[in-house]
Amino acid sequence: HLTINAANIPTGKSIFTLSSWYHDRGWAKISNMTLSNGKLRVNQDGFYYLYANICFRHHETSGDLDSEYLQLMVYVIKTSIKIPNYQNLMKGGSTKYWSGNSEFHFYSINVGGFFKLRAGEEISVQVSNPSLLDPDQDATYFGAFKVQDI
Amino acid sequence: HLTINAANIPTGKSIFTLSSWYHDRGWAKISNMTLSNGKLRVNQDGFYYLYANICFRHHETSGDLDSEYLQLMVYVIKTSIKIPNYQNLMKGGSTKYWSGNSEFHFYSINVGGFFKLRAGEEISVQVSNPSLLDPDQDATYFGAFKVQDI
Amino acid sequence: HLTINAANIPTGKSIFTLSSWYHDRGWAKISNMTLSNGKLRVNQDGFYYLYANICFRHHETSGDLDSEYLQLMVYVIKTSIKIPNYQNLMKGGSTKYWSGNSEFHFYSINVGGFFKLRAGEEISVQVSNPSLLDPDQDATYFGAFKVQDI
Amino acid sequence: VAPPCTQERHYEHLGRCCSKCEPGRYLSSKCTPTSDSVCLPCGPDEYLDTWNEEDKCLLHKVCDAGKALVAVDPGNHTAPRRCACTAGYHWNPDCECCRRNTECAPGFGAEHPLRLNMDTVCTPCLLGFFSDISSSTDTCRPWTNCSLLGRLEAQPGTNKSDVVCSSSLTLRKPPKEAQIYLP
Amino acid sequence: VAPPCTQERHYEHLGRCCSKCEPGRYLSSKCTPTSDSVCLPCGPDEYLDTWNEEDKCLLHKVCDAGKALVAVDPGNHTAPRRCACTAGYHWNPDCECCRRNTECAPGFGAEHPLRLNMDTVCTPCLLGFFSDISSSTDTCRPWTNCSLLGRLEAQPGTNKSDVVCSSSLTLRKPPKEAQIYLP
Repeated sequence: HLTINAANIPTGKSIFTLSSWYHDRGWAKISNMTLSNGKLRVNQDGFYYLYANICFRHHETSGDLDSEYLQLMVYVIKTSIKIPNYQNLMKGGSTKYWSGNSEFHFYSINVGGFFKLRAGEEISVQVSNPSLLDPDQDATYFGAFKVQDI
Repeated sequence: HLTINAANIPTGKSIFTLSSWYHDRGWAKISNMTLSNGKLRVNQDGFYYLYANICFRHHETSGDLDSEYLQLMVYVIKTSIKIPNYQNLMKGGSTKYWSGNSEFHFYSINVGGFFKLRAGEEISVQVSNPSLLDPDQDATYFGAFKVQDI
Repeated sequence: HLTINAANIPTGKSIFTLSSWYHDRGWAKISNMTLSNGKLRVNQDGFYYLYANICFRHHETSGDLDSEYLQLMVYVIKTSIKIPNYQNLMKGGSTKYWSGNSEFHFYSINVGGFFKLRAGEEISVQVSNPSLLDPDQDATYFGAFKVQDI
Repeated sequence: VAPPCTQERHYEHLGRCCSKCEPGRYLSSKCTPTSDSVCLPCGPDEYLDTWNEEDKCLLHKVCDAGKALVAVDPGNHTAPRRCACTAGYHWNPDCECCRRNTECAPGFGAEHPLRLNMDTVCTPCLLGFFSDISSSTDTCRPWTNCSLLGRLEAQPGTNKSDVVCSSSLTLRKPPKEAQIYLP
Repeated sequence: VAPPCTQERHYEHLGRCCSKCEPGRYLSSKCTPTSDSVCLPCGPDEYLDTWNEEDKCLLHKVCDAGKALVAVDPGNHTAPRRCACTAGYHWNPDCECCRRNTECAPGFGAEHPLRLNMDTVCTPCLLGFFSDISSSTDTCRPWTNCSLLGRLEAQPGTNKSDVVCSSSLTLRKPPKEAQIYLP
């Protein structure tokens, strides 16, 4: 269970692979897997349950949004040294209309699924609109736990 | 973990029990359970974690929606030969306003829960507005894994 | 797996810690954990997967909402006798605009995560706008299952 | 003669033919070589409507007023509860929610008897009847009979409007038997 | 001499140097002390585009018409399928969706050739050219050449409007070589 590194939230609105997670403070913890530059690496082959919870928020004090029409998305992806490009495992999100006259907007996405993973494969999380990410540890996190051996 | 059969997405907007899932390609896989006409049958009594992720999308190139007011829902249901009608285990979704002047709309639902299941019982997924289903394997899927024996 | 006690849904719209859950009827069940005034107490140290699904709904026959702008939220929190105040484990939800001219509105939230819990710690669920809670057992529920020992 | 192991009321277990539990009761423990099934009654708000070997009863659904539902049959231990939409609404299976009943436009009337939980059926007003409003409950109304009021018809009725009787009274007394209104 | 255990086409297993599977095939079972890897072909709608030791092929993505996508390369067992947005739309990586192409305002024209799946590139109309519409496809058009029509210029062109030729015919015959239009 890895929680977003609040001190290192990327800016901008284009899709971004989050690379800065806590693994050792608050609810964050890691065992039998390794975290290297934002990627959760599998050490043991097995069937894992993967999950991610992403919260987006905007307060009017942060100024106007570029556009009131947003698409807030999360993509959980798998990369492995053996296969060049990444593969989408899970996606979730919503198009949103965050009108200027409301002072605060909030939206959370949750995805989860059961996947066969091999040692050496890595899981990472891409989001749209990274600057809107809620930095709380109970808001933006992802994780995995092994359920069965292969 | 079963992923939607992209070649066989039903049309129409009334509630539909999805019957066409991949079980053997991409992320889809099945073991110790059987898939028969879209129903995931339990072979061993046990406590299972069930989950479903459903994505709906509409692009203006597909023409106008019948109504801009939608209710996008998923129902995970249980049927068994011994009890005639089905039972709702989990539901999720949202009423939505998808206005004509946006070119693209997207919305995803995720549900999950821990249930006691008996051999012979079957899990299936109903959705509203099936023609709006996103056919990607990372978008629309459902699955189960056994956590404990009874 | 605990489902909302339909006969005891609180009124009002301020954040409320739900205290009335079924643990023994329909899909609700409990083992190796205890339920006391709405709190799910951990009896054995371990790594648990926690999840919650909350549905909100409003029908025009219930009269107008105080405001059409809502923030529908769920907070899964941990309390323990050793630490006075509670800790937020997971949160989810969305700001919503539920316009008066639609007869029915619906929205569901799902959160889930893997947490290390100690005997004596208690999990409970807070929601905003409790009077809008959907009382069906497939709509509003939360639960936990142990995955590994510590 | 061994009791017939009819599937509807019996199940096979350990090579024996044991009795299922009757509606309203669940199978607390299966039969053993020496004893038959143990059945216990369903708890509050639960039911089982068939002979069964279920280890738990089913939970009655909630007729949620917050979704404009009312219980039309509260159900009991052996029969499921049935809900319907409150007056003026009908169950729409697409959204699994209660939708406002359709309003019949002017020139149409709601077919009676109005059926609970079903949408309005609008039928065009027949000759001699009219409806000048949009309503999900009102039927077509007969035209006013001017002669009964001892008046002349100043304007003919349509399916959307009543006849208009002349304001002046005719001197002739209206005939007795014409008192009964058209159906 | 033992074949070189090049990483690209081999892998090490049980201290042996075994051959990976060629593109289009997956590793059904690893090599053993006595036999090399067993490779099997990818199934329908699957591919592997590298020498690999994968136990499953990758699934081709769906060029989902419901997201305005069309397949520009169907792909095969050894090459991934490639999709692009249908005409008039371009792939926007922010939303991973097809966005309407930008329309060039009056005074600007769409640069040709229009590139599939890419947004319009609008360039200002050069002197002698104009565009009086918003369009994601039209280029700037040259001003009408009044003298060619044997007319006089009543109003000069701008980048947003054509020249306006006088209605009356001039008596002089237009010079021959002026026939060719400006580029």
